[in-house]
Amino acid sequence: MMLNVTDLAVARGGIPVLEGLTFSVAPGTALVLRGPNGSGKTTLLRTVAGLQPAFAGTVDGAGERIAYAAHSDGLKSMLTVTENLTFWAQVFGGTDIAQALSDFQLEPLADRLAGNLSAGQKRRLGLARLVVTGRPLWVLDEPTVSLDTASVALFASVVRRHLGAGGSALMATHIDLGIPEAEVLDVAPYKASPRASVLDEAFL
Amino acid sequence: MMLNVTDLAVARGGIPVLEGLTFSVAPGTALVLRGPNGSGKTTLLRTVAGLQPAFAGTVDGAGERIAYAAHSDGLKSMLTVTENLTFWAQVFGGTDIAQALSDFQLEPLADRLAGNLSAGQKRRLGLARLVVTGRPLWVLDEPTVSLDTASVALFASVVRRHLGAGGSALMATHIDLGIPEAEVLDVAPYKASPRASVLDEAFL
Amino acid sequence: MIALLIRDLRLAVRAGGGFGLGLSFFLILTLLVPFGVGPETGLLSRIAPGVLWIGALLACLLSLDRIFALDHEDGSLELLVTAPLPSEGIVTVKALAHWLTSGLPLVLVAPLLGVLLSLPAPGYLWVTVSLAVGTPALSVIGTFGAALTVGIKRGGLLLSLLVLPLYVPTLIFGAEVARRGAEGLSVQTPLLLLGGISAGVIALLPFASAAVLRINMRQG
Amino acid sequence: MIALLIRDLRLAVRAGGGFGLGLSFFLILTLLVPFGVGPETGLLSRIAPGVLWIGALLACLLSLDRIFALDHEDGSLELLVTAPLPSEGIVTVKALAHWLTSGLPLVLVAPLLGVLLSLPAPGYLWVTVSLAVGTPALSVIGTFGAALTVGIKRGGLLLSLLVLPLYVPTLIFGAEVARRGAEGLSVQTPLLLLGGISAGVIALLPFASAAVLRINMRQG
Amino acid sequence: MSIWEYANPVKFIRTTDRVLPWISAGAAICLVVGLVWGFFFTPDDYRQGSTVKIFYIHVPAAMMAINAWAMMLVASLIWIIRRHHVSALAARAAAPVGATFTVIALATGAFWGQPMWGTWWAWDPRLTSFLVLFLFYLGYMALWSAIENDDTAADLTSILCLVGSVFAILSRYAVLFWNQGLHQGASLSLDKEENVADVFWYPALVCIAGFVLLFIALVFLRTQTEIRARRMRALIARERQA
Amino acid sequence: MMPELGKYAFAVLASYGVSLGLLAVLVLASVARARRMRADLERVEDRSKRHG
Ligand code: HEM
Ligand SMILES: Nc1ncnc2c1ncn2[C@@H]1O[C@H](COP(=O)(O)OP(=O)(O)OP(=O)(O)O)[C@@H](O)[C@H]1O
Ligand SMILES: Nc1ncnc2c1ncn2[C@@H]1O[C@H](COP(=O)(O)OP(=O)(O)OP(=O)(O)O)[C@@H](O)[C@H]1O
Ligand SMILES: [Mg+2]
Ligand SMILES: [Mg+2]
Repeated sequence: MMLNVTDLAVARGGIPVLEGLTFSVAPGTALVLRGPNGSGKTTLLRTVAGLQPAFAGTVDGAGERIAYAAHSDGLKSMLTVTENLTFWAQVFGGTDIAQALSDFQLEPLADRLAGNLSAGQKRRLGLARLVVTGRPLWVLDEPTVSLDTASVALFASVVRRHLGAGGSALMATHIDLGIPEAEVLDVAPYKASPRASVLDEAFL
Repeated sequence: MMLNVTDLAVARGGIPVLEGLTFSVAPGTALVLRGPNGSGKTTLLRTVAGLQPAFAGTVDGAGERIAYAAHSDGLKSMLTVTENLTFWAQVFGGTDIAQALSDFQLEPLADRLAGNLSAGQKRRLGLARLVVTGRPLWVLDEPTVSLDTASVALFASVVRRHLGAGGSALMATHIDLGIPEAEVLDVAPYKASPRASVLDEAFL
Repeated sequence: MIALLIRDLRLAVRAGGGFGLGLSFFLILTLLVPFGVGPETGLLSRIAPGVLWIGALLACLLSLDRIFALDHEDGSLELLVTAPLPSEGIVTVKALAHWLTSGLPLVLVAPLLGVLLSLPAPGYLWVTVSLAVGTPALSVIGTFGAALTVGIKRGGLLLSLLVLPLYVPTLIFGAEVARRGAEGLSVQTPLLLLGGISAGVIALLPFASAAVLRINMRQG
Repeated sequence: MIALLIRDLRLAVRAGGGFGLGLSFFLILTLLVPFGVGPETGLLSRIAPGVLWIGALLACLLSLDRIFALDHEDGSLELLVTAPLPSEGIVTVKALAHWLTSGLPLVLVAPLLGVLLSLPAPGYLWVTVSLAVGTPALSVIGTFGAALTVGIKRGGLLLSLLVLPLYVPTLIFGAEVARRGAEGLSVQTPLLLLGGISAGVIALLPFASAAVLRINMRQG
Repeated sequence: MSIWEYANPVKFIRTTDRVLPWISAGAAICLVVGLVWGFFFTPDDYRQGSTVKIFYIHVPAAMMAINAWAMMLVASLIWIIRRHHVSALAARAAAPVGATFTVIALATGAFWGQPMWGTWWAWDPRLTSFLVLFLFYLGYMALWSAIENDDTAADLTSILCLVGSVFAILSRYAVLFWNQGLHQGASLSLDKEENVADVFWYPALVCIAGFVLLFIALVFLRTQTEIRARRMRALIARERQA
Repeated sequence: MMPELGKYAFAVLASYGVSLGLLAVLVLASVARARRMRADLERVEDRSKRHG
């Protein structure tokens, strides 16, 4: 199943930031969003993930198929690495966290409290969560922040395997993810022209 | 005045992570720290900034000369960009925030609440704080996280100007900062061998 | 769902998780009352049922902001609502976890604190019964309030303000049961009303809480 | 230093900053008391001074966790302690800001709430005076507690547990002044003692708070 | 040979291991002898009847509850001034013991008050300050367990203990003031001259000795445990690092 | 054997019962934790010796 985004406009605080976006992500492919700071990548990803309503246009094939990873990792600092992952595995109906642990080389840290990890180690744990969700469409906001080169490569290989297994990914980033086969979409040209929202029109 | 670090060992949670570090940063120069995730860069920078005690060894020429920027930006989301900067300017005895605003192209955002900025815009504001402190030694932890290429260049030019004016900088990063003249120090070889602290020795 | 309950209980009993603190707060509040109003036993025993109820209510209230705020701050709430759990389930589990860690201990310890306030003998039973029937309602209503204020940083006090008026009926009937019980009068009517409130609230409010939570999560 | 005070006051009055919430909490608590203990005027007027003091104390208490926690969460506390401000100055300004935003409004509004509880006429003056003298001590002691728990996530309840025993002397003397005042007795001795506690606490405790803050900031 | 040598954990464990059996045995003997003597072989008081037997638990427990806090204060001061780890850990180890003694004093007092004063609890100054002491214990223990870093926890709890002691004394006087002239009558205490005759006093002394020894034994044992726990954390951390 | 406690039997027995109970809990908990810690530590020490 494809992710189809049609003529989408997304808004932040009631003001549209991007509009006229049309793209699709087929199974087995990845799309990388690029664009300067404040151009609206986070807003777009949140809309696709269903965390905020679309300002206009439609998003198809998302919903229950999505695993979303935001700027923050969603870790419980008082739970260990294993406990954090196991929890998400149970919530998503999976159970096997061994794969996720080994994918991101977290085994040596398995019994460590998440709060005692370094910035990059926390990020690896946040990404490992994607693996245990078992969801086909990954929506990732700057996934490699704080990661060193080795970890970026690790991440790239996990994404490749995910794509190879028929999954797909939509990612926003400023730096090179090491996945050259991914298509790139620059969102800058879709900057919304200043205009009122349908709702606000009455007030203008 | 130089920053002189002599035979420094730094610890996290009582356990040394780096040891035997000796380096110095002269006025007008910058030193970039590199090393894989979890190698102890953040710990080292916090020690140099005086936020945690050195495990062994000495740090000279730091103290009141330092402006520190951590993983988090220290912004008040309920204050505007101007108010945030003005506050720090007053705390550090300076007053002029115009320079800092223009350095990071924050003028268009000057009256925006800091909470309503995108990740990269927040980071720019966090970096602008360095300029208003007027302190000569900048200690920066992954300063360019979430920044786009244009902003990274902006940052590099501000650092260059700072160095040109006799300032110095110590920065940890995983990505290229665009400051080729900076020296690079890889911390990986200084990984501490497992050993007890003087304090813990009695317990081991 | 069970996983969520277990995680929440585990987090509550971990160091710093806040379990037992509501209890201590209850104890302290009870201790403060005589300091404030003076040590006469007669006076204290007259206000004892009311003080115990208000104390339990406040102890409950103070732990409300942990229900969602911690999950919101570290980003896991966003991930939870995109997970395959119905939001009604999330809020119900959250309310249940809150009651188990905050309400239930209060019910158990209230009779002991009654001693400190010279609660009349028949009061022990009815204070306990009224709290046992009433505190689930407090947790469920509180979860609604917590869902309302979830996006607000340190919204603890705002939360208290929103929730307190909603607590009034429960407090009135609960304290009435306890007071009548302590004075040896019949408690049937207020007890029935209290039970009715609890049942109604538990059956219906989670839908409102879930709706509110979804709305709060939807905004940028 | 002034800059910090101004920033804190400004943050407090911004939307969501929590100004007025302590006040509302105070109001609501006072309203709940008649629901809890029953509406007899005689009873209420006897417990009124005590209830007002306990209410003020709790309202103060609930806003304590904002003193440092917000700054800690967004990382600005770390930056503050590396700034050229002595930690004693930081904790003093923080306590002052807390008093201005939480304590002072309570002092001003307490007589109004006295009406709701049928406070006897001479009580108005003495409730106000005792609160005016006592609430600064509450803020300073509270700042100490807040500095102790600054690294602990949502340490609000722990904070209450630590701070409340420290509040005991202030509460006893303060409520005693208010109660005696309301009954028309002499208030000189407790008022002097209350003043003594306030003065001593304001003069000495900031050093302990500063030490504790530095220790908390030092850890990795 | 200075006393500070015992600040070395290894030395502390070795020494306490040697003396612990003796102290424990002493505590057990004193407690059994004192309590059996007091319970079975003392006459009833003419005014208080058999309730006087509560005396043998109540008074030692109350005394040790206060003394335990005093010991924690001294240990905290030693930590602040000389930074001996064992001292901080001993303070930590003593807190639950002191708290339990406080609960015992409160409980026995309540059971005693029921027949004597006709109420389980009265806001008598002495009882009230004990309740406040209990709160201090609770807060102290809660703070210890809420902080992960051992040294930070030791620093913070020591300062809390210091500040808390000052406020505990203040509270004591505040409570005395507060309940003066408001609430007479109900209070009753054994007048030493008259009632604590030797028949009651000797077994009580044995019991007091028992409680003191028990306290020492428990603090030694628990301090050892804390030292081992600390050592284990250090070892595990080192392993992880390797 | 049992002394005549009269009308105060409950107070006296409850005091002794509760106090001895609390003391027993305290002692047993302390001893149990000491044992456990001793064993745990030995295990960890063995392990760390073998590895390092
Ligand atoms: C919960 C209630 C009570 C508490 C917290 C309490 C606490 C104390 C304390 C702190 C002491 C001082 C121990 C010392 O330092 O020597 C003490 C001693 C004593 N208490 Fe209590 N008490 C309570 C109830 C009672 C009651 C109801 C009675 C008897 C009617 C009683 C009789 C005594 C006696 C006879 C002493 C020894 C006095 C002396 O040696 O001078 N206590 N209690
Ligand atoms: N609450 C808000 N109200 C108004 N505008 C907002 C709000 N939040 C964000 N914005 C603005 O919306 C725009 C889009 O923000 P968004 O976070 O989507 O950008 P982004 O592309 O993710 O940027 P970055 O690369 O810096 O993360 C930005 O210009 C930002 O300033
Ligand atoms: N509280 C703690 N207790 C024990 N170990 C810790 C604690 N905090 C961090 N560590 C460990 O200390 C090491 C150093 O962490 P630090 O944050 O300095 O690394 P870093 O080089 O900044 O890494 P990154 O590039 O990921 O930010 C890491 O291995 C981390 O797991
Ligand atoms: Mg973004
Ligand atoms: Mg780092």
